Amino acid sequence: MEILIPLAILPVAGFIACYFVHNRKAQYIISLSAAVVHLACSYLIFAEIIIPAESDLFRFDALSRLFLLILSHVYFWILLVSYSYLNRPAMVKEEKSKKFFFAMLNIYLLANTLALISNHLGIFWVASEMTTLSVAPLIYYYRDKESLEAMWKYLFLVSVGIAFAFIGFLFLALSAGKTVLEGQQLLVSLFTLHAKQLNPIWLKASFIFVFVGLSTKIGIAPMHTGDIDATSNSPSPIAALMAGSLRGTALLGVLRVYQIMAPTSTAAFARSIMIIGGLVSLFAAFVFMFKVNNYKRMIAYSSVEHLGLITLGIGTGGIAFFGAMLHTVFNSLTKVVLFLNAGNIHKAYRSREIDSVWNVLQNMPWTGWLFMLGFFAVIAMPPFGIFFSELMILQGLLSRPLLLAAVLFLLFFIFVGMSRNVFRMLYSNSPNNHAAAIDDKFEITHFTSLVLLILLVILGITMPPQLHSVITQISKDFGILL
Amino acid sequence: MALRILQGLLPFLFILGLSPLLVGLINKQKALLTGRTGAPIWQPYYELIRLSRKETIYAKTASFVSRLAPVVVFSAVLIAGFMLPVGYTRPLLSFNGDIVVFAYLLGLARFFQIIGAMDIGSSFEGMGAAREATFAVFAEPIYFFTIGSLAFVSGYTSLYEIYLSIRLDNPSSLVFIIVSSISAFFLMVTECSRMPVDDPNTHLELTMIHEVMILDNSGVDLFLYQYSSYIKIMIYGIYEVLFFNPFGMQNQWLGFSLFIVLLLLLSTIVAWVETMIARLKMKNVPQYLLFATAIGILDLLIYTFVK
Amino acid sequence: MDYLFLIGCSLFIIGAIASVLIQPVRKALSFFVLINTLAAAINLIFAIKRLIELPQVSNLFPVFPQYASMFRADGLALFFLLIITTAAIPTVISTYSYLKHYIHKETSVRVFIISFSLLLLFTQLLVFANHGIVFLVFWELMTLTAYLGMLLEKEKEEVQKGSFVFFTATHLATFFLYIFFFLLNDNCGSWLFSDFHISSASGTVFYLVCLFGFLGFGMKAGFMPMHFWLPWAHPIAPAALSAFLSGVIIKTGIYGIFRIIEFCSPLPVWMGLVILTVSLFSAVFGVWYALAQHDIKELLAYHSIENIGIIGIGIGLGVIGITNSIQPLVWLGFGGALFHTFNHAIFKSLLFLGSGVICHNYKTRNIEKMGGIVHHAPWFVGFFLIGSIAISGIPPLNGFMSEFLIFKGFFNGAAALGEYYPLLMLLMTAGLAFVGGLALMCFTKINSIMFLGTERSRLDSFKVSRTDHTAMGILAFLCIFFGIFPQSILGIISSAVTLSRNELDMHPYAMFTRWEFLTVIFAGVLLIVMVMIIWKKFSTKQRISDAWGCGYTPQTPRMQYTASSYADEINSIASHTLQIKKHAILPKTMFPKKSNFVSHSEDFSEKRIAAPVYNYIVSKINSFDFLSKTDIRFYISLMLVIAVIYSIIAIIWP
Amino acid sequence: MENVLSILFCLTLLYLVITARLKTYVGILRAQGILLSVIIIFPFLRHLSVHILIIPLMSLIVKAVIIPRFINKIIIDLDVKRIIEPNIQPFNFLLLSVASMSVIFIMSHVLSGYTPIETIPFASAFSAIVIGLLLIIFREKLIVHVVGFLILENGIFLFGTSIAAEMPTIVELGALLDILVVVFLMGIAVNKISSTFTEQKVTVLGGLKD
Repeated sequence: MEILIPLAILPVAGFIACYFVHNRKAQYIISLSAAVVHLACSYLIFAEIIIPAESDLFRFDALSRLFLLILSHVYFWILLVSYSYLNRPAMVKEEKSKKFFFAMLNIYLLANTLALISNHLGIFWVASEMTTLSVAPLIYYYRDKESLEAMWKYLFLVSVGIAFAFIGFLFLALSAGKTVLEGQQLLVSLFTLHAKQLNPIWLKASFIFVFVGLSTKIGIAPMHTGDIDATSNSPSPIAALMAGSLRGTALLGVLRVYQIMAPTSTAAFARSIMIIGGLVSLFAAFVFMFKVNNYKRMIAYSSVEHLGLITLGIGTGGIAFFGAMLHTVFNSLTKVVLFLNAGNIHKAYRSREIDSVWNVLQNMPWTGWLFMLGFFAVIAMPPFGIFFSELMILQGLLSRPLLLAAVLFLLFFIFVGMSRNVFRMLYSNSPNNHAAAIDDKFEITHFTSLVLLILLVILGITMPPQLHSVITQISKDFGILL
Repeated sequence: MALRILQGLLPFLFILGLSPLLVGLINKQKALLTGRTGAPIWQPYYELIRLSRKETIYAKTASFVSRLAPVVVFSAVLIAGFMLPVGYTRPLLSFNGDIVVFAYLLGLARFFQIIGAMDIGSSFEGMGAAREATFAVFAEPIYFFTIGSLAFVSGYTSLYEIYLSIRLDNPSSLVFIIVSSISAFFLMVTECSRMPVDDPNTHLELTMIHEVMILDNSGVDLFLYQYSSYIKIMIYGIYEVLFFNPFGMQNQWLGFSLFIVLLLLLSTIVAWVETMIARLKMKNVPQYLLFATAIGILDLLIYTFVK
Repeated sequence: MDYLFLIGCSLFIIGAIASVLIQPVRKALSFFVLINTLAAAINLIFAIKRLIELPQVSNLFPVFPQYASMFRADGLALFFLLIITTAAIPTVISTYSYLKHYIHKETSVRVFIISFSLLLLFTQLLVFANHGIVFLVFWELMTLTAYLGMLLEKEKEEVQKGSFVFFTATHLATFFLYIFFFLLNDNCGSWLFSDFHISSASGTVFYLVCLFGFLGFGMKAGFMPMHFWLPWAHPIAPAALSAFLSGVIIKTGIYGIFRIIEFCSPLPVWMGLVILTVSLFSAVFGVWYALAQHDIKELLAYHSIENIGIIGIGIGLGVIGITNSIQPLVWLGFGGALFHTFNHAIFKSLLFLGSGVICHNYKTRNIEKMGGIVHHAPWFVGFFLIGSIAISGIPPLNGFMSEFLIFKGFFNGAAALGEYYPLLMLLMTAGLAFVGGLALMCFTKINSIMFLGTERSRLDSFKVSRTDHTAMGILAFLCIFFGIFPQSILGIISSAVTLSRNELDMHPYAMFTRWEFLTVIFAGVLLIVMVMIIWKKFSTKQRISDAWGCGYTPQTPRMQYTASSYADEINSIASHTLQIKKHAILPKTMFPKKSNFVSHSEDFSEKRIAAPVYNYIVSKINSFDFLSKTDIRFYISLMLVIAVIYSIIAIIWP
Repeated sequence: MENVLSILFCLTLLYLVITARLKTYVGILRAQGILLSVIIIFPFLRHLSVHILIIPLMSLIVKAVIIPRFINKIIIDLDVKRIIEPNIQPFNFLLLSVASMSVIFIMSHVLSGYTPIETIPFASAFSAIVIGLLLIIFREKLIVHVVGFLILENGIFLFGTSIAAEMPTIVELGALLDILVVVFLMGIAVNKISSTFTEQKVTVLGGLKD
């Protein structure tokens, strides 16, 4: 339990401190230190240097460890850049929301951590509801019409979704009727142990509800809309945070239930549902890539695409599952790069419309090139990691030729649509031929993106043994032998 | 070996020496057929000598290309002449696949003649060059349909051996030979720019092909051009004639004399055709050539299925 | 000595890094040129050395034994390394003067330098890849770096569009290759090329593998009708890049096709016939389209399609040879194809570099506006002329030699196979001759219109830098050299074919004809030319005067024959199939007014296949507008609906 | 006894469907809160202890006191029109809800054959969920959406008790807290919206689209 001190108690302390301290720099330092400690711990746990004691409320199996690392990693980088982000000249309205920025981030960290390490689905539920609550005010950062609408939609939709998920969990409890688990707590470890005895009907029902409910948070079409609005209207660090870690947290919930179902006869059903979900989200991304005229929304759709691929991979199983796990890692890192640079572009051009952004490559070289590289990374160009993970997923799909064909078709046209938009931003000539006077110094966001891109390359080319072993462990937990 | 080389050189000398005579013959016979006395058969020699003496005039717009072109044309045609077996003496240059080299050497000549013509930038010569190039596109396949088809059925790829392989005992091959010689005749007419494709002695620029291309050449250049055109006629004449000479391989001398006779006969035919047939419209020439090609294909079909 | 290649590769990387660090950019440029030339030279030596001493496949990077299995240096790879490096050296040299024009755009130049040196590196590593994933990685990296290189003039609309088309088309090709490699891996249970073997015994999979392989690589190589991206990509790329693009990169497609033949052996005969047909189709229509172009680079791009077609014909012959196990035919086919690949790399780079120089002096690519360059830069024109002769397959230059091999292949195949093959082969021969004729016409056209005659549009000075002369000179020399001494490379080609087919030594087949005769002939031609030139110089007196105007006052530039009118003679024959559009204002009245004639062609596979499909899909997308509702109640009801649907699935689930 | 309460619960739902006044909504919320907290006391009646009473008390306070008051406050502050104009015929809405309720009852009866569930609480919980959603789908006022969401939550709460899924106290409290905060946030949002936009209807929230 003492492991919770750095992971959970520290953020709480951070929250309280940030709540009372009003100096922004102090807030920043406090939260940053919390984040650093958190990162360190989660890495130590990940590398199994610390092996925390399992309790029945919290567990640190491979899955949690992986997602925990992703979370604290993304969180750390976001926190790093957010100070300079807050110091940017802004409207008066924003100043109000800046007060609670770091406090809310601390809550966010706490909530996500709890959700990730929870072994009790009830706790998971409470925590993930908490993540929504913590992120909602941050979405409302700009305090304008759009962000208000986005916040409302996100809050409402996700709350309803999470309520659905809760119904799903209750069904899970229901499925334990007439078995040794009768009247037991909703402990994942326990349920996985006796999964064979669970009642298949309720299992299916619970999976449906959990999947549909959490889809609002993961961004699986057609429940992706609230997510899109939120990510596209929140400030870019928050958007990056959501795309990078929040979606992962929600995905974990689905994975937990799937983990319980994996050994049972209903696994096939769950898998096909996930494949359908993934395909639908790919399709949605494909459709909207051509409609979208707002680059932040475009990036959001690209993460809909990638989460779709991930669920598809999980559903397919085999090597694809492995690929999907890898994909979650790479995708979250890439999204951070993209959103941060998109934020810079937004700052410079004061618009989110693709048409009103032009010749970024010329006007702001650093941001432009980093954005371009991030884009290459996200469309699975080597040597960036996503290429390899996507290759694995596609390879796994080989057993379902038609599905593979469909996926490749969608992927190709998503690629076309996205690259068309991105290139138009990057080097279309200015509508009214005057060069923009934009200063684009090398700042911390660029540093972050650079580091993350290098990290992506390194992870992609030299698969670190810890990562490999952890993912293999996960696949073993899900009964997939590679 | 020395004898071999000597033997190889003879036909070369034959081509070099007698090609103007062949042209002279043709013109003479043409004149007779049209009821004129006509120039003496040695006329081409006189003209060549005259040209070689004259001074060479270059246009202001001419570049090194038009200085280079006639030379290249001449030498290419000359070397091509090395490969033909004149009356079944083994040519000096005879090896596997020389039929391709033969065709492409003439291609080299054509290339330089065209750019030489375009060098001046005169619209007339452009006209001629365009036509030359266009017709060449259709002429090339004909070559492969005639001699090439022989090569395919005989399995040899050297002109000498191909001609040696001709037997007239088999009736189907007789048909084969005759038909392909017809399209070969078309080819000759085109390549040497005679009637009905081109009129060697018209003097309206708009209607000429070969003559208009050398409009701006004079003196030595013109000499080279004329000479190489004579050689070309000779070459194609031989190329045509050798189809009908079964006796070559039995008896050297009989073969040779028959070869001469056939050559004379060919000159008569050319003359006769030129008097009888009017020039084609320029835009009909491709059809005419395609017709020749079609004959070639038909011919090969016949042979393949009769065999 | 085995470290040679490693050194070369590391030099490329050093060049890339240094070009970022070195200030000012001008220095960086010179450094880049030097070091990359050096590196390419080293790798060239490596390739030749390996090819001559017929190595067994051995470790390429002695320092990293763990990657030993990832790379493989077999004959084919080595030969392609030879091609790449041969083309690389002059192109790199020429970039020096080319980039001088852009030196004010520092970032763009640096980016170009980096991406170009990386492109060189990745292309070389690609051909050595022995592992499916590694191959794909380098394949994509090659595309990526080439794409980045194209962005040198990214402010131009056409560059943006063209590079985009290139990017997407190659990505599509890559998707086909994904499936290709997945299937192979699935079947052979390994990613290593050396383990890839699949025979028609394994049924449908075999044909699928072939299909996707040919789709992927064929698209890269630019076989018709998958060529539509080529005329987009080549014109807009910087000269050096488009030289490399069309000289080498599309050849990686050919490399891939050789690999397919290696993996899927034996290919059925009909496949060989299909390859032959498609290739002939590409050759004929490629050159015919080229004839209709007036944009010099686009024209050259279409010529690449033609030459790819010729190479394909060779490959087809080889395949037929394999299936009927006729070694001479295999040798002639593959040897011819490889030789032509090599030659094309040489003369196409030469021509593209030349076009680059021209485009810089005239600020246009439209040949109708040029003319009379020969009076400014005779040497330059001479080099370009040599390239043109070579590409038209006319002796005594290398282009003819490779076509000669293929011709021999026809005759040989016909003789060896009998039955109806003579007929087929004859048709092929005639077709190839036809292509030759068209090529001749096309290149006489561009040479005459661009260089000869008088200037159509005013041109004060035509600057050709020393480096350009060097680069083009090297290439021109190679054209002549391999034309007159083909023996010098035939041995290497034999060993390439041998190594790649792991069969007995094929040297004897190199001797199927007396090459010395060819040498004699061409030497003879040159000799006579020399002699006569000298004779002309000294014997006769010369005079300069006006051109023969036949009745009217001397020439004006506008009187000259234009490219459109030159090509019209033949294009009018095929104007329907090629979609050639003519716009003519012809003089009608007795006193003619302003009259002109222009013609241009539309590419069928772009206008009839690619664009319609794309537009159809994009238009279909608009029928999903109902998805983009904004009302939250719609979302929630959607959620309910989805839940219900899933439950229904659950209920009917077996 | 539980069944009786559950039936009462269903009646509140039906009343919810037919009514058209916001005040009534708040009243119904309060009533449901009381009902639920009574329901969850029942299992504990046998062995009563302070420790066990925490949850029912908390839920009573939250569901029956704080939340209704809060919503009332919002309604008064923003003086929302008291009458809600439905965009579906009240009769059809009633029909729809009754139909879905009956379907749910039948379904749960069928299901109870396989698995140990008390039909009536189960069914009524589910109909609460469904009617909550229907309320959200067929009403325009945002405040009504909030109410609908609360009804949904109540349904889940009842559901949880009906299948006797024990949650640790901490989780239960957490859940209550979450709901409270959600409603709080939603209230603030509605406030903001009414100050930013012309009226508090979902129809005004149409700014974000592609």
